[in-house]
Parts: sequence; C-alpha cells; structure tokens
Amino acid sequence: MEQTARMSVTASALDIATLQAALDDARAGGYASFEGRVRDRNEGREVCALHYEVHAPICISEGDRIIAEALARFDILDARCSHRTGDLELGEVAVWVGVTARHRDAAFAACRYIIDEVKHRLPIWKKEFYVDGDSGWVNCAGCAGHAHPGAPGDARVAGLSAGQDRRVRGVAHSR
Amino acid sequence: MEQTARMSVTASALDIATLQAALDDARAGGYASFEGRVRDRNEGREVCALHYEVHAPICISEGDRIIAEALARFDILDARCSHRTGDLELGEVAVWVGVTARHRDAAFAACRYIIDEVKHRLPIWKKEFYVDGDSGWVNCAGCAGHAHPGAPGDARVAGLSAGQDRRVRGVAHSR
Amino acid sequence: MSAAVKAVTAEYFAVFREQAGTDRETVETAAETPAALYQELAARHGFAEHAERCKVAVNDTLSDWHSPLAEGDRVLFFPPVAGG
Amino acid sequence: MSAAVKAVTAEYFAVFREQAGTDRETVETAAETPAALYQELAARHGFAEHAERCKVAVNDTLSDWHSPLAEGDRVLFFPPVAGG
Repeated sequence: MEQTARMSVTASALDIATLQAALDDARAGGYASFEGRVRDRNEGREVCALHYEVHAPICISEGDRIIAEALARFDILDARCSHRTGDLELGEVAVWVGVTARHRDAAFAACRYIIDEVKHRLPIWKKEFYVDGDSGWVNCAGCAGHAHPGAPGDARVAGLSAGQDRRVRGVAHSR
Repeated sequence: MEQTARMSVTASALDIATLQAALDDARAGGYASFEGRVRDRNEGREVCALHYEVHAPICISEGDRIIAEALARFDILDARCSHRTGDLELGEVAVWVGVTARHRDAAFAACRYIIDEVKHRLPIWKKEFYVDGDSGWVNCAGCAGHAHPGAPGDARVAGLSAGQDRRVRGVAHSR
Repeated sequence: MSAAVKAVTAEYFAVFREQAGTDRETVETAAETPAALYQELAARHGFAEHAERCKVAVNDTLSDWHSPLAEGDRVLFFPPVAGG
Repeated sequence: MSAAVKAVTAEYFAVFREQAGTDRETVETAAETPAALYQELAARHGFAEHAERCKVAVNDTLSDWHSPLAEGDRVLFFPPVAGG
C-alpha cells in the first residue's frame, strides 16, 4: 500500500532520461532540473575520483520527506531525486533533481529547495581521492550554520590521519 | 571570426542531449536546466497545439547577448539556450536553457536569469489553438511591468477578432 | 514639417502580420522615425497595440523608436512577445 | 546513576567506520541515550566530531540524541554529511 518512493539511490550511472520521463505531465509548463557532478577540484585540491557512502533506507525515507515538503510548499506537479552511491569518476552525475510545475517560479524554487535539503539532511558521505595520492572525507563546516547552504568555503575535508586534537568545536583539517 | 552562437532556434524537436553535451566541463560541479513545455491549458482554456513564430536573426543575436550578460553577472562556466519555432504539440519542449557552474548558486541564478530575459526580450510569438476551435496570439500584459516576470496572470490572449477598442493602454481580450 | 517622402519596407510579425494581411509592404511615408511610421500603419491596419509595448528593428537590428528613418530601410514591427 | 547495563549494537559510517576499524560492534553500556553512548564510543575510538554536528538513527529511523535507549537497539552514528 506504500507509495513508490520519489527518492532513489543507485550504484550504477543515473539514467536521467528514464527518471525525467516519470515526470511527464501534460499540465507541466516548466521542468527545472539540477545535476551535481564530480568536478576536478575542490577547495583548491585536484580530485581524480570520488566514493559515496550512503545509508540507503534513511536516504530514501528522508529524501521522500524532503520531496513531500516541496510538494506542500510550492505549486509544483511532481518531483524526483536520485543519488549515486559507490565509486564515481570525474564528470559523472552524483545527484539529480527534477521538478515539473505549471509555471517556472515554483519549478525553480522547489528544485533549489530539494537539492539544498538533500545535501544537508541525507546520510551520504563523500570521500575524495586526490591526484597527489591523498584522500579524505568531505565534511560540511557550515552544517550548524545551515542558513548558508552552498556558500563558498562551506566544504571542508576531515583527513583520516588527524588526531585527537580535531575534537574541537568546528573543524580542524589535515591540510 | 565570429564566435559560434550560444543561442539557437530550430524548427525540429530540441535535441537536449546534444545541446547539453556541448556544456560538458570537468570544472563543473553543477548543471542547472530549464525546459518550457507546451501545456494543456493556459489561463483556463484547453490548448491542443501551439505555433511559434520567430524572427531568427534577432533571436540569435539578442539571445547571445542575454547569455553574455549571464556570463558576466554570475560565476558560471558556460550556458546555452535553444528555442523551437513552428508547430508544436502538447508536451513538446518549446525552450531549453542549460548552465554549468562550479557551484549551484550561480547555476540556478543564471538559468533563471536567461529564461526570464529570453521570454521577455526575444522576438518570439506564440499562437495557441484551443480545443473549442478558437485560436489567438498570447501576449504579455506585464511586459511594461517587467519586474514581475512569470507572475500568475502575466499571460493574456489577444484574440484575432477583437476590434479597435483594444487600442487602450494595457490589454483587452477577446475572451 | 515638410519632411521628404521616402520609400521604406515595413515587415509584420504574428498578430501584426495577420491584421495587415501581409508579411511586408513598401510604404511611401514622410515619417521620420519608426514611431511615426507605426502610427501611420497602425491607423491603416488597425493594430491595437501601443508602440511602447512593442519593439522595432531597422535592417534586422533592434532599434530605438525615435531613431531616424532613411530611404530604403527595412522596418520590422514586433508585437508584444509571449512573455510568461 | 545506577542505570542498568544493556547490550546494543553500534553501527558506524564513513569516517567513523574508518576510525573505529569496523562497521558495527556490540556494546555493553549503561548509557541511557544515544548522546551518552556517543560520548563513550567517541572516547574509545577517537571520533573527533561533536555530536551536535552529527546525526543518530535508532533501528533505521532518525532519532533524537536524548531519546531512551533499549536493550537490543541498533544505534547508527552518522558523521557530518558532505553538505555543499
């Protein structure tokens, strides 16, 4: 009896055409989408690959909750989100959000809401592998200051080799 | 010596995969896109088809100017826009905008800027055909009040049968 | 106002084209600007839009309504766009 | 504070998993809340994050750090997410 989840997690390449097709709706005058991709550098370091670790059950339940919030808050028709897990290469799509609405105002606003909440609320962790051979889990120093999602300088790396002294409020880095 | 236009106008179905591929960039952490589609009703009337008339040379030069403005205003990597002309059916994509950026803030902002400006500045006219057999050119009553693009109630239909009395400030309608 | 009469081409789009019953015509006119020419042609064809809601291009370049018109110019009249 | 000792399962993700050297372990604890349990385990494994930057789930449901813990609960410790 449970409704099919609007949030999905997948270990293979995101099939965006199929994901998008699920949103087809003759009432839709606008479709807004966002793709988050693996880029070649983060915080000035050259990235060569990425690993995502995910707790799938809570990703899906919490992702569905976020989309339900968007459906309640904005005048949209439907929305979907899908996130990769596992190993990704440069340029691959890590997360996709698609939203249909009668008008574009709501489509843009809901798309933005969903990606911001997904990035801050879902149990998804990103480990970056650098060209120099180092690697590290990417944390969000701004999580307590959730008011500025995506602000430059938001992302920080908690290196694996750092010791007990990192146990301070805020974040200390191996860099 | 002229740079290839980032704006295009086409009489056949938009090939979004190819348009999007032109934006591939290893530096891109985000890709935001918007599709405007033919929907089944407008201002309460049932629409069955749409015809777009376009002045292509000025569409392309002015569209390119809009994208250049977005590149100057926002921290994006690149952007493209393509608009259909001719006869479209329900559900078809009439206009597509794609933007790549390092971070999603700029990608969303630039995508929104481009579609808003395209809808208000390009010489593109939309003729709607209604289920009841009527048809009419869709105008923008808010063009003078450009400050509220996409606001509900923005779109109005200037019917073909209306007479001289429509020559008033603002818009009168055949409905 | 003894402006010289000149020949220009007027081109019409969308609702203007339908109301004029043609997509272009040659016009002998004393109008010195696209704005003045529009007033003439709007009266002739029954165009219902105020010029300020429309745009004009001269020789395929968007133009000011008050720029000077020259012999042989192609003047494109654009009704309000779909917008929303 | 003579709280009964209970057996719970602690599960670790990402940097916690790497620092603990395991993805799960059974723990005998007097901790009455996930917050108290986290303090114990952070001291044992050297977790460097304050609990307020992390999240916790009990039996696969996101939970409050101060909810009561019961015998046999599975307690999932989520380090800060990637965010940006």
